[in-house]
Amino acid sequence: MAATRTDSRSLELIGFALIALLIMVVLPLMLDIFRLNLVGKYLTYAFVAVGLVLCWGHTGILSLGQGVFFGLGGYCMAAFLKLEASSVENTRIQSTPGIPDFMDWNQLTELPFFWVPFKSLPFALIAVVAVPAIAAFILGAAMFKRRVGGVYFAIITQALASVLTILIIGRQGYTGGINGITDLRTLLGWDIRTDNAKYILYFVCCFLLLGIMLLARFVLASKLGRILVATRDQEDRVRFSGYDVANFKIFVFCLASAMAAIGGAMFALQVGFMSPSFVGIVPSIEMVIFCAVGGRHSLVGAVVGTLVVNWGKTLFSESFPELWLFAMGGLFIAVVLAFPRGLAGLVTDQLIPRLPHWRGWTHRQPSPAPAE
Amino acid sequence: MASDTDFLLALENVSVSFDGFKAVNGLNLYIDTGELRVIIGPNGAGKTTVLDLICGRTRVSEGSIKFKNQEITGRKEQEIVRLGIGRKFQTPTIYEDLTVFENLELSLPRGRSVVGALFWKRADEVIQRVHEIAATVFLADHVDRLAATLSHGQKQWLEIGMLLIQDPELLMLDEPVAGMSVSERAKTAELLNQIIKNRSVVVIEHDMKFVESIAHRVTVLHQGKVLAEGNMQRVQSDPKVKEVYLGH
Amino acid sequence: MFGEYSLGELGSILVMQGFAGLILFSVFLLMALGLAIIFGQMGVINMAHGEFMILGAYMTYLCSHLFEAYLPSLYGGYFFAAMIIAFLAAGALGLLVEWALVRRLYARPLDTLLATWGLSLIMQQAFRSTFGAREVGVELPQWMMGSLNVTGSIEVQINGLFVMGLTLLITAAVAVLLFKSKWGLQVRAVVANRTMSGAVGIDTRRIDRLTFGLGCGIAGVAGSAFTMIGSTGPTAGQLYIVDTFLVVVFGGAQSLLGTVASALSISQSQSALEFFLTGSMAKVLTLLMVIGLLMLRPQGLFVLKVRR
Amino acid sequence: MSPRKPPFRLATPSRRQLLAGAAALSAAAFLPQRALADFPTAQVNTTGLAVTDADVTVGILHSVTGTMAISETGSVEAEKLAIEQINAQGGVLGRKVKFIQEDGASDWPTFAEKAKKLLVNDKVASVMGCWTSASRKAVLPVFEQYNGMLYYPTFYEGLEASKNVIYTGQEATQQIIAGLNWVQKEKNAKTFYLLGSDYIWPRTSNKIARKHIENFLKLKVVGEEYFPLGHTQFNSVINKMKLTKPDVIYAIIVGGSNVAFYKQLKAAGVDLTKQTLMTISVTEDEILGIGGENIVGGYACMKYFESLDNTNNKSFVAAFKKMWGDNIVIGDVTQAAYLGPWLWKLTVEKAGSFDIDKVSGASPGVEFKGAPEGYVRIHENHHLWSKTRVGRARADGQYDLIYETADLMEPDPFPKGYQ
Repeated sequence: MAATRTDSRSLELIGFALIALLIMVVLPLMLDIFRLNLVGKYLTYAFVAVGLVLCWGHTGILSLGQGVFFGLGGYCMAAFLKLEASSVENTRIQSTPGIPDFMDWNQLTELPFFWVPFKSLPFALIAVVAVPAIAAFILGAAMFKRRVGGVYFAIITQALASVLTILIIGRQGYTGGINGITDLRTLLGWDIRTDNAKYILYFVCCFLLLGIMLLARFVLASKLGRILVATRDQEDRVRFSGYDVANFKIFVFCLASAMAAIGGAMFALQVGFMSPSFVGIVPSIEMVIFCAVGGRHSLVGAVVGTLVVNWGKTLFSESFPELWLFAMGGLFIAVVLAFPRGLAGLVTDQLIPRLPHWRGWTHRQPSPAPAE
Repeated sequence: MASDTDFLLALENVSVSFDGFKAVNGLNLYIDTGELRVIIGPNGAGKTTVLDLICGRTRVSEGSIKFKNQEITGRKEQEIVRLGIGRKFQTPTIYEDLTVFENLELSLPRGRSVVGALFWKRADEVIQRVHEIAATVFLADHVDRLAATLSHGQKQWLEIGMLLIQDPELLMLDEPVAGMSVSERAKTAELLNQIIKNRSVVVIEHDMKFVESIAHRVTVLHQGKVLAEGNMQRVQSDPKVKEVYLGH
Repeated sequence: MFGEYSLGELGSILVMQGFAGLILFSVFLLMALGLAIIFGQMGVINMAHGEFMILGAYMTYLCSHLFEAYLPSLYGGYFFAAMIIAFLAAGALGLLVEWALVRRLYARPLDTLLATWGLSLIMQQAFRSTFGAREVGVELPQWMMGSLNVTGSIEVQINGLFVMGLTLLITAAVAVLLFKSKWGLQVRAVVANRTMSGAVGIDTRRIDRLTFGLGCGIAGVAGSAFTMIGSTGPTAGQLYIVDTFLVVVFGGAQSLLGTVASALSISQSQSALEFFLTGSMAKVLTLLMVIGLLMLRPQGLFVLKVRR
Repeated sequence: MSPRKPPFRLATPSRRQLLAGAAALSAAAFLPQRALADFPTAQVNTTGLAVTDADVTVGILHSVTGTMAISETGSVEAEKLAIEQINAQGGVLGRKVKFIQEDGASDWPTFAEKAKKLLVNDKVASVMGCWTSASRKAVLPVFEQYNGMLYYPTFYEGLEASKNVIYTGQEATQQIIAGLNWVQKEKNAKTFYLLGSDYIWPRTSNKIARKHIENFLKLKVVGEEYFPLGHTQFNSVINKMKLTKPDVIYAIIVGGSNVAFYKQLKAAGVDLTKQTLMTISVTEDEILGIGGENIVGGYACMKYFESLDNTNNKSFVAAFKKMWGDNIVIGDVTQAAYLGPWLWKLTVEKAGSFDIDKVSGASPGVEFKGAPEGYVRIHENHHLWSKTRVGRARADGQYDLIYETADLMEPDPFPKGYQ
């Protein structure tokens, strides 16, 4: 390992600053609002990828069902926006005015009880984080206390993604079904569809993402972060050091899920709808791909990976749609086989050691010496 | 069932079976405070399984294990650790992606809850304690190295250090000198003799020379049962032991 | 619910429903068998399993056209040739994939899962580029269609019987291979202790490769058989993955019997639920039940207790 | 599959395509030819659309990749054919029609993005596109916000009418009611078993069917059941149907499930030449995957079959196969997609302008006499008046026309009494 940990810490700071510069300054200056809105959408996936860095990269828990939490967050947000868009005058033509259009089509004559609280924005915002976190807690507690892990955990989360998709599609009177919750318009009277609003939402999304990265950074830099790494490498030893490993896993899984959920909520705000196609197996695995490509150990890498893969997807599908799946599959295999540390690993392991000045540029800080 | 006991650790009538095979069969074992006990026995005698049973990694099928006269069967590993039992594994089990300092810091018996770990502060006394222990296990000059870069012997020492910093009343070591060079063995023996002063230690070992250099009492296991017990000399002269273990 | 039907009608429906459950069981087992072998050997899930099945299905499609064009007189028997070709094609690809991909990842089972997902994307697009995006219709010989009249009101599907027979045959063959052949002995040795097996002269790499190839080959046969009951298209493999993975994981690694029992219990509960609920709810309930049970028995239902 | 297309292509017809265009010329020769000079650009394009003196740009927005590519390919082909033919006739208001094709990639936000790109960046004069309801729902707010025209080809559940969309396929009541009336009369049906994939279109359609069966025909529904998309095991429901013995199985199953359903039905000994089965989800395209031998005898109720015997259709089928190959079959949606560019052209020429508002306003009443399905006309609610037909599946994958309504069915996307 060429770079020491202190090197990689200062590297991470530099990377963090570069990312902030890129998404807050460079991209808004370079791109028109249409493309920028696209970037905003990609960044919502980066929330999931950052969460995956925590729970997969550092703790070794591979969840193939992060779409579930992304979706729950997105649906909570969309529920509020949809209720606001379904005011009585907007929905005069319905047989029951004042309820969302899809409920009317499904012969619901009043708002289901679990929709009612979503009329309140504070409730909706809390629910965005709380609902997925509670779901993750229940799942995590059941699994990690019983020491389910590895492939088993991956497959079970995948099956859950499948269950939730079937439920959302099947209970369309309550969920909007396969079409999802569409035509979201305003947030407390503020039209979220205008270019202006899209700019503002984009920056809100950036701020939140950077905030979440800082939070993740804080967690990873704390002793808890080291316990997570320790758990990944030697779970038994952590247990024999007196830690309740399951609690730490539950914590990080809930945290990652809450992050995914915030991403989902920002997605609903920026894209203007939410549908089950972001809940299922395929999007869940794609989000793992973003994280893997960027580097599963690196927060900055995860964001870059998300941007690169999505940018590639847009580019490829515009120019060579036939080749897209080949490229995506090939990229994925290449990353797993040749660069398991992803783009971030390429930078720290390959690029940096070759820069002649690097070693003089940062100096290793020794860990604290004992006070005499 | 089991009676009250003055022993630090008491295993009474302990059995465990894996799919019909009795790996440990009606075992009785008593460890005194301050005692260093070496468990020897041929491969498959159930040595490691005994340690697994004590520290809760494997559930006993029947029998009782008491630590400080407190039943510990059925408790979780981390609870047993918190009662004061430390365990070293056969192969060095350390956190390779962390530095020596961090390895030791994590093993310090404080900030073990999620919240405690999240808001953990490296107080001066923590730093001091870590350096102290690092010096004890001959790693004073290596605290900032990634554990992965240590030699095999150093890794074994680090793991012992990680146990020491927990300050357990009972320390269980599974082949602590496996894979060590001659000089490392000598140092390890010295280390063990030093750290057993204020605690009880159970060691599993194959290396007879090493055993002789440290042992107070030796227990010989065979087919999940105690075959012989006593000081090294007595055990070595026991014909039963010679037959199953030392004889060839 | 059933008050208006005569006892005789209900009885024959019960028999047919039991038979439907058995067919479902055979289908699940056939789907899962190849995957289970690989999972047992390497502890990893091959995410491209569904695509290997579809490869087998496309081979069957090609075969039916070849026979139609060149050997019309033997058309009735083309299906047998197709299954052999499907086995060989999927198996050969499996060997190749093991050599190029999987063997480099044995130390990282979760990464194998991801790499094989990448493989599944590539295979899907390859199918699309080769055979077109639309589903292809695989025509079956006449004798395989329709059903047998057991009594006046009880009918059993011929292709259902065929799938059951095939499943029985393949399961038996796998069991014989595993427990009677030298290869099986070596496989079991490698599963039990990889390092030691290597030390005593077993070529573990060869065993891995053969196992992976065999697993993929069986997937190919399964895919071939499923042209009788399902669709053949570039993305059809995805239809099977959740069910297949759950059967295997539910059964637990390292246990052929576990896979059989798991396929049996999942198929029977789904089949029974389907009869009383709608298809959608039956599916959801079955999945949730399996997930719930897995939490109670984390290492799968049928795993022996061993020293870790 | 055709080789990859550059995203931006000037539609210069090849010789082969010219021939195809010529075939359509005869069919559409009666349409009035308008000269460029009569319509200066400044006058016909007041809102800054991509219209020049020489050409006008439209968008094609379908999935070329992903799971929906299977279904949407035919629509893309039909739309390209229609554009070639329109150009061969001299274009629209004397301008050549160019198209920009975007891939929705079977992903609904991608559809919304690409729709926005077509409208905002490319300023296309209209878009032919979408296939699933979900993709249409995703792009609808975009078309309404940026004021574009969408020509949507798929038969769908209704419950929608937008000034920015022309629905060239049938909505649910058009497809369902005539078929049920026919089956009651011709097959003397008394009991029905309703099946569907579990999402909005089958559920809404079955709801309409149930209301019609129970409230208007006064007959009985003996079972109704839904399966997750992609479900492949139907033996249980087949047993239930054997128990309840419905006169008519009414099936709205889609995608890969379809194939499994019909194969298992046949294997279970349900002979569709004896057991009446009616579907509204199986076009000739789907039969390719199911296999004609598995569905022979089943009835489909929709507005178009490739086998329709009229001159419009014969030249359309010939031109289509010339352009895209003899092996291709043409289903209901493909034909409806073909109507899109033509209806747009006719509407623009009626309005004398490319402006979206004028096109939208001029749409009601536009009639297309050259439609392969016969005559169609745009209703006030932007759906099409069209005939409904019942076909019986043949073993070769085509349908025999059994019945067609005497009059055009009125589109009724918000049917009273059916909700």
